[in-house]
Amino acid sequence: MNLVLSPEQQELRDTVRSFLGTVSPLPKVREGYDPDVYARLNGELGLSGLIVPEEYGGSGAGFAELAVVLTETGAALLPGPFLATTFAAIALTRVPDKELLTGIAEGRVVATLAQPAGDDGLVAESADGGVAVRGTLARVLGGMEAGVLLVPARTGDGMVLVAVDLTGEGVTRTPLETLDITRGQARIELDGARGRVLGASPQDDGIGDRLAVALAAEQLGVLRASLDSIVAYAKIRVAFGRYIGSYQGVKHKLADMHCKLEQAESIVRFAAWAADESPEELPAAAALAQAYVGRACFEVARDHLLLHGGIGFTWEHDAHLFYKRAKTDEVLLGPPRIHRARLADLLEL
Amino acid sequence: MNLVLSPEQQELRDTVRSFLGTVSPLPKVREGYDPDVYARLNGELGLSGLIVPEEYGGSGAGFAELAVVLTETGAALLPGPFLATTFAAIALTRVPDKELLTGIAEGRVVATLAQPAGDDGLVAESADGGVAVRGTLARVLGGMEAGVLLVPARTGDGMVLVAVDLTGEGVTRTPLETLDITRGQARIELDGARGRVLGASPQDDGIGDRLAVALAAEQLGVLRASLDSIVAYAKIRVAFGRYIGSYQGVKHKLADMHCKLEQAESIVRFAAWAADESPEELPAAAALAQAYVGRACFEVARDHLLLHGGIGFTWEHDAHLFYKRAKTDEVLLGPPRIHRARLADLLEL
Amino acid sequence: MNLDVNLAEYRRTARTWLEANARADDAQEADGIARAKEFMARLYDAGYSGITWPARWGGQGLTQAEERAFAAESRDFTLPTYVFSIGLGMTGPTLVDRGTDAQRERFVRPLLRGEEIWCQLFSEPGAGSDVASLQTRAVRDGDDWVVNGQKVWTSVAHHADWGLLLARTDVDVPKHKGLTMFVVNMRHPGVTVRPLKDMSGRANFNEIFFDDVTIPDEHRVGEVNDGWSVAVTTLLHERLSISSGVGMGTRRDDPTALDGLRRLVDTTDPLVRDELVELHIRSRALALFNQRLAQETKAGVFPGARGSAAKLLLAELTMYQADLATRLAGPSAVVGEDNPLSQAISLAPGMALGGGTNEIMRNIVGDRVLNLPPEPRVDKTVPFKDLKVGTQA
Amino acid sequence: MNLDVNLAEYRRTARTWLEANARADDAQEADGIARAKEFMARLYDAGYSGITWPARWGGQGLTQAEERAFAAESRDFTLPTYVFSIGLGMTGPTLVDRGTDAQRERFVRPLLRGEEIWCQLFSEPGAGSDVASLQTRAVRDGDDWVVNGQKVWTSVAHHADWGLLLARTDVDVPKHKGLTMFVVNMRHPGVTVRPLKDMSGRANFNEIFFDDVTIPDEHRVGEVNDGWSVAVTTLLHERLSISSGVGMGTRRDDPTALDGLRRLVDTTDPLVRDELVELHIRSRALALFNQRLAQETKAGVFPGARGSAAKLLLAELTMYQADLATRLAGPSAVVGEDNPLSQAISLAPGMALGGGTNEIMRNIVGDRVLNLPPEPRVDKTVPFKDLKVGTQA
Repeated sequence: MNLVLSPEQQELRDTVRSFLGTVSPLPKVREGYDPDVYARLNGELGLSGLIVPEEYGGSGAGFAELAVVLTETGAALLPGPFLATTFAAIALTRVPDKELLTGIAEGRVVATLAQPAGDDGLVAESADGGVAVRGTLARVLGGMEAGVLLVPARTGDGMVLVAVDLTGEGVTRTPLETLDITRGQARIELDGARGRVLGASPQDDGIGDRLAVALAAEQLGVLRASLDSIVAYAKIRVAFGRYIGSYQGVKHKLADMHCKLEQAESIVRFAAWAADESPEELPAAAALAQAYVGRACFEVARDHLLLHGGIGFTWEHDAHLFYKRAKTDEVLLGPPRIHRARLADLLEL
Repeated sequence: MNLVLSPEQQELRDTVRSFLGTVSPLPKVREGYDPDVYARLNGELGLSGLIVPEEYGGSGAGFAELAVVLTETGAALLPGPFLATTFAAIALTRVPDKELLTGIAEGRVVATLAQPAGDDGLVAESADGGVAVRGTLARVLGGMEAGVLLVPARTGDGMVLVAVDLTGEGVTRTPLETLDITRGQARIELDGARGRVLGASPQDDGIGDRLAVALAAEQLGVLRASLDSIVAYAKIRVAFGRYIGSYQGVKHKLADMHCKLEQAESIVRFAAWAADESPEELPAAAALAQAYVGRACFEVARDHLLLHGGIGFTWEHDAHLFYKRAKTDEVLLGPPRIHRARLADLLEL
Repeated sequence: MNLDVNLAEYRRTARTWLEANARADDAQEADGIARAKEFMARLYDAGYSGITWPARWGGQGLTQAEERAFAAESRDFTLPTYVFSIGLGMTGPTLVDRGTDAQRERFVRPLLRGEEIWCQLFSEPGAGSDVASLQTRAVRDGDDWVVNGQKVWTSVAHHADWGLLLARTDVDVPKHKGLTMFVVNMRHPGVTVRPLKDMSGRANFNEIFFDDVTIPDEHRVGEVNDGWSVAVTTLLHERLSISSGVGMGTRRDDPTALDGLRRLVDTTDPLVRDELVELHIRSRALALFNQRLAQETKAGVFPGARGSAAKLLLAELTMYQADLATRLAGPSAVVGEDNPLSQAISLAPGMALGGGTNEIMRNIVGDRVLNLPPEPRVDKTVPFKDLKVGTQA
Repeated sequence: MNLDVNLAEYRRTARTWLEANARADDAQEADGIARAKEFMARLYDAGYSGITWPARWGGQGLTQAEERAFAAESRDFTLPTYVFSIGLGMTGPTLVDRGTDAQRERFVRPLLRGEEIWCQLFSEPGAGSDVASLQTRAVRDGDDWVVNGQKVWTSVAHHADWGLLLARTDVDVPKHKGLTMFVVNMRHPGVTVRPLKDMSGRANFNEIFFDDVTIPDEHRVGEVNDGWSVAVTTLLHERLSISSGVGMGTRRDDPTALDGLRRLVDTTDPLVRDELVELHIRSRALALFNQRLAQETKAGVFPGARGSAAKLLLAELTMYQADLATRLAGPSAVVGEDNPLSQAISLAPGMALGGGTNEIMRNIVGDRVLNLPPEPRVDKTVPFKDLKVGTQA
């Protein structure tokens, strides 16, 4: 098991952090998705192709590297479809599709992945060389930005993963008002939208676990940046003639938050390592990552906001951006209890 | 609803507090049950007859008064069978029995109540004018001190409540090693022990709810005394040249503990009022009392011990007596989740 | 006995008046200023504004008993009195207690009759919990004072005619000793009111900028440099007026309270049920504590600093509820137009940040309820100009 | 490369020695002193005691690599070395770092060979977290010092031949500046060792009383009144020796850990299952953090004050586990002879109270990991005789 970053991974982290600090500082984050920033992220840093195998034009890196990058995009609250496209790439590496993977690696294709729950499933019927897809998706991450939607759909031959062209006919997209103003979701209605079958969509394909790990890496970044922000403020804000960080009421809370950071970081490293190296440990590691890091991230973001005092409650201050991203991420893959239930099953309790 | 003590109730509280402070201070508590103290409690203060109806020689007081008294015996960690006899009296007031109630009111009878769970039930067979009882009770509160055991038993005619003579033949009592060194439990084996049927033992007789309220009142006392003890210490103990109570790390924790005390006290008053005045509110109030006060009591006792620092870990210091009573009380009526499950049912969730 | 009969009669009359004058559609909204003023005038003329205030300055000169009776009857109605709440709850009582007769004569009756709206100007960006470290300056200029500085977190300022302003008049003495209280004309040139958006995107507060604003010395409240003692009076009234609202229970339509939430989530899941049980336990624990405080108050035992425990618990419960509701509801909690759960999680921190942070509340409970030793203070003896304040490295 | 081969060889040899010399029934118990001494002598003679200590004073003069290799192999064995742990982990390294050559010559080899047992005498009833406020006095008397006072929380003192004693030698200077370190003969008349029962009823510690105990000046360690800097050396070694044990995972037979607990409780109840999931989450979170610290240490990045975060979390986890286990098990948890759950709940607070309270750990993390501003200190400049210490009104 490897829980420590290699020198190369540290360099990757520093590069991404410094890049985002320059091209996507927080004042810019408030303006939302900037396709130029996204293009530079993929062009100059090649991030969209990070986990795409080399044979498809990517870097063929592992989850250890992906986690490093997502932690930085999380810390920067990067707007736009980077996480959505990463989710799609994760699904595509499980049902390798040259065209889309190459497009993602080259930064040409912005994609997203939806996992409809229960009866909200889609139906795909054969239609001139592909399929026509019908159904409604209530909430799709990056749904307005993506050109391609990956989604399971029912056919006569069972469940398949289809790639739907969101730019074509039969697609109605409605942007949703979201708690997180830095990253959008959309309602998508498909009424005979053009799609292409990528392969069968097995129940336990490891995609869900990998999404959980990727999201936890982003959450680790949100947690870390929240803590950094309030620690910095505690060193300059004065109350009753003393820096607030000198009061144990603040100091001890920050120490507890640091303990959460240390544990969250350890878990994300472990889960990323498991995704790369230890498939049998991955399911429990992924569920652990969401169960622990998702909660820790919101708690730290919440306390970082509260410890800012009144200014943290204002729209102008950035604290609420982290708080809202943390809450949105916590429920992104479903109510958090599903991860705990999964853990209970995996532990054979 | 009445949540405030009347002047008479305040006087009762002060009397019991001052009495126990004199006759049963903590150094004496370590020596365990003292029948003389128990006799004075019943003789001078008439506490054993407090809730016994006047027609049976008692004071005919309500749960509001009983809660006041039990809070004080809890705060004093009174050893011996006072709670056990109170439990028995609660059961007896539901199946009025002149002889035993009068005996308890007069302080002649020390009794206890057992509620065997699951298959551990007892069997009672007719035998010269009474019943012969067989079976084993793994843990009986005050089992060594009591002369009479009230317990449900199975007969040919269904479940009944029987009074077993613990001083007669066919009874084997073994004192148990208990976490709480201030109050004992015993294993009791009955092999044809003499008993008397008091009446049918209906499933929902309100006894369980009343036990829960009585225990919560004791827990409130343990909680309050724990908090008082650490607050007093925080005012005299110095570290790094300052009283430890001046550090926010301690002060804020004590403030949170005070919040628990305020809420616990409010709940106990409400539950005692419901036991006296509002039978339809009693079940939910009783479950709430155990669910909230039981937990709060242990948490406060735990933190009061920890905040004492190293000295709190020593046998000589009294902190562990409160901590162990709090833990023992928390599980006395079963694993605490049963109270939460009951609440869920009562709330029709 | 006779008193009780009179009180019952008072109560019946009040109810009749309320039924005749309150309107079902009276929302507590700011844009209904004309309606609010018109209602307030009738309320005053009927004798229900300033019930316990001295008759000499325009009040009714009655007792707490009548006030409580009217308040009890009012709970069944929604009265459009929100914009007057600062004046009635804080600045008015301060003027009655500490103003000059001329000030009382000039300001109290129009305030009670709703002819003039008031706001309170204490907090600053650099002085929140620690109000006494404020930096807005008032400099003497003949018979006037000239004010420069910035205030924040000011409710109803955009409607206000007058404000109660705490400003620094001496920087060479310790922070509490160089403050003076004034009544400032909010319509004066140089006063700029700017709405302040909170994290939910709504503007319930304002920032106020003072740029060479002149105040006549006759509008000074209390002695020069004795403003802190006046502010303590105001804050005492603020605490009373907030704590009287505590214990009224949760709003029936709160989507994060148990009754709302149980309709939103899957209660067949035992874990969800147990989370709702926990919510019930915490809500009931606080509600019963608030009811006990209310009963004690009625019996003449005043909560004092114990009210800060109730405020702390309410802040924590509000945050916990919103967090729990969004967790249980899952992805649907954070999208959708005017989603009540999104609004709840956006507004929840406000309860902890308004009226004193949780840390300040714990200090109050520790110092004034448990009588714990105070922290060493570094700010009580230093001249203000040498004191660290606000935000600095 | 060659180094690795040598290390592998070292490791194999060590294992062979351990297999030949460790006994399956070697418990870490105090009454096996004869066996412990006999084992330690063989361990030393085989070259496995003081592996990294300087050869000049009786150590092996090897590197951390050999020490880690031997430690790794030892984990599969139970070695009867408990009574030597204070000497090997704290007092010995202090003498090597700060003792005179005569002291090193006299004490180090017998310590490494297990011929003499050591204890450490810093804490006092009035000086726990704040060790530097201790009150035990050492007064100069010609070539000797005369010691009076009381120490507490002393492990293995009832077996100890020597103790490292921190005492006050000047009360007219601030508390850190009037302390001196000594080696005291625990067999000297006037030294009384009394077992100290902890809340579980067991006596794992002692109280030590000094009544006119004489120490020759040549047994002073470091300069007069420079004892605090020597103590800091000792405490650093203590921290290293504790943190090297952190991360070894929970004992396999711990009844409050998941594997033990799942056999005790009803896992068909979904609420119980979820509690066990929570236990798993917290245990794994800390275990992985400890493993990361260990991997970083191996890679040359030392944990420093971050180890205090691990200690804090371990204390909280220990308390949480024992509390959870007793709650889940219910009434049977708190009765019965040698009930492991009763023992667990009785011992759980010890983890938080030994080696620094949770509050002290949070201070260390806040001050030294997050570099937060320090609290104002009232105890650094006052002469000790004017300082509040211990317990007083």
